[in-house]
Amino acid sequence: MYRSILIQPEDFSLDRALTDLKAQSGLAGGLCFFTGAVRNSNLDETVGGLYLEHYPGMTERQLDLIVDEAARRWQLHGVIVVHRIGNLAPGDNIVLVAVSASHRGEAFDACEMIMDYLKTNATFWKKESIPDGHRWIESRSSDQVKATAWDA
Amino acid sequence: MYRSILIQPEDFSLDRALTDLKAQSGLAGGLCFFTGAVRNSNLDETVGGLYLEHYPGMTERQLDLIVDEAARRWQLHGVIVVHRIGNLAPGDNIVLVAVSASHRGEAFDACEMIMDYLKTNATFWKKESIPDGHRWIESRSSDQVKATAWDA
Amino acid sequence: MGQSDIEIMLEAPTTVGALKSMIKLPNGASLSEASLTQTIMAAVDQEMVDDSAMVSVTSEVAFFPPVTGG
Amino acid sequence: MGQSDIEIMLEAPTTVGALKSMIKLPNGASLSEASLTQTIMAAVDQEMVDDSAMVSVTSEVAFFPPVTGG
Repeated sequence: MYRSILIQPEDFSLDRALTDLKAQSGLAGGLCFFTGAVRNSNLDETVGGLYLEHYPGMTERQLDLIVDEAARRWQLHGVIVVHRIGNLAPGDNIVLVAVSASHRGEAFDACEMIMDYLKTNATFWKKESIPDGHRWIESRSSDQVKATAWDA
Repeated sequence: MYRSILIQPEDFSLDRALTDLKAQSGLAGGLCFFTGAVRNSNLDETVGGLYLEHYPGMTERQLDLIVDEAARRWQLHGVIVVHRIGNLAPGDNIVLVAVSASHRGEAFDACEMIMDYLKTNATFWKKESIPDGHRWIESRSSDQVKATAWDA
Repeated sequence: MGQSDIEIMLEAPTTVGALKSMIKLPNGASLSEASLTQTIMAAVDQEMVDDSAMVSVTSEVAFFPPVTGG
Repeated sequence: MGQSDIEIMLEAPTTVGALKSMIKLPNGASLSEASLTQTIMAAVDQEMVDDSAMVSVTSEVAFFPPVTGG
């Protein structure tokens, strides 16, 4: 299975991910993509921007383990994960998860599981700019529930 | 909710769909995309290409009803469906379903439901070129099962 | 789909099932006979229907093989 | 995350929990005291662990607040 895991300040392209998955992983019939973007409000406050940090080395390894787990559960042709770090503005892309598989159900499930794990099990930290200053964001309890549901 | 439904011979761009959804439907946090591509084999035969037909007027209206149903079930910001027709080669894109929502779970579910309905409930016909000539493809029984599962 | 447009003048409303028996395929069999061995779907005025659906004298009726998108 | 790197010389292997009580925050409280009111996660050699995990004399240990990606 082809895999590419990147943590970078730069933006990404979905079209390029589509081309890469097709080129690297044969002619898979189903490709699922998820993109998370910076919202302009959160918990009833206006968000002016987001600052993202990671734990170099450890975060990459965790993403690798998450992709391993997806590859163990489903027949996948390729997985691409790109996670941005640094300063981002509302509307900016944060994360891309792209999965190709022969069957679309597997592409959907793997893409969603990777996202759910990434929300709770990867060492990223997010600082939001709000009118009063800034605040660090914790993962929501709903995210914990979603991630745990895959283990059931 | 923003919606765009297109049936066209031309290819599509995921990056453009992402930009459109962000511009038209506010700053949704979660965007899910599915792309189906022509495989180079099916039912143990090499596939040289695909020819796609639709029922002008009726097909567009059916896609509209499918999107209505997704919008009734989930809180969505925008939906884009692009389905290609005409002659396509292995590796070519066939269909794009793009959904934006505040919560990623809703984007995933709506995107998958639209795809499942589209496989069985929209008047598209596919003719495959195989070594012996060509054959019309029927939806798989697994597709019928998936589409019906949403009604449970 | 290998079938062309035909116009059938109806003197009164009928059903999709009845219409199927009026339409002959190139091999001489009617559509209702053909539907015993293969799936033939029908739409009246661009809405998917079954054999019991009514066809008015101005309806657009379409018969086609199983569909699959995506 | 508002905390800098520190080096602690261990004479013998210990646990993450014991290490937490050795580290003082600017306000004078130890990390183990702080962890009563807030979530403090730990990693040893870049692997997520709990307080019972062993720390060798050459380990890289990190303490951090709850994480959230995506």
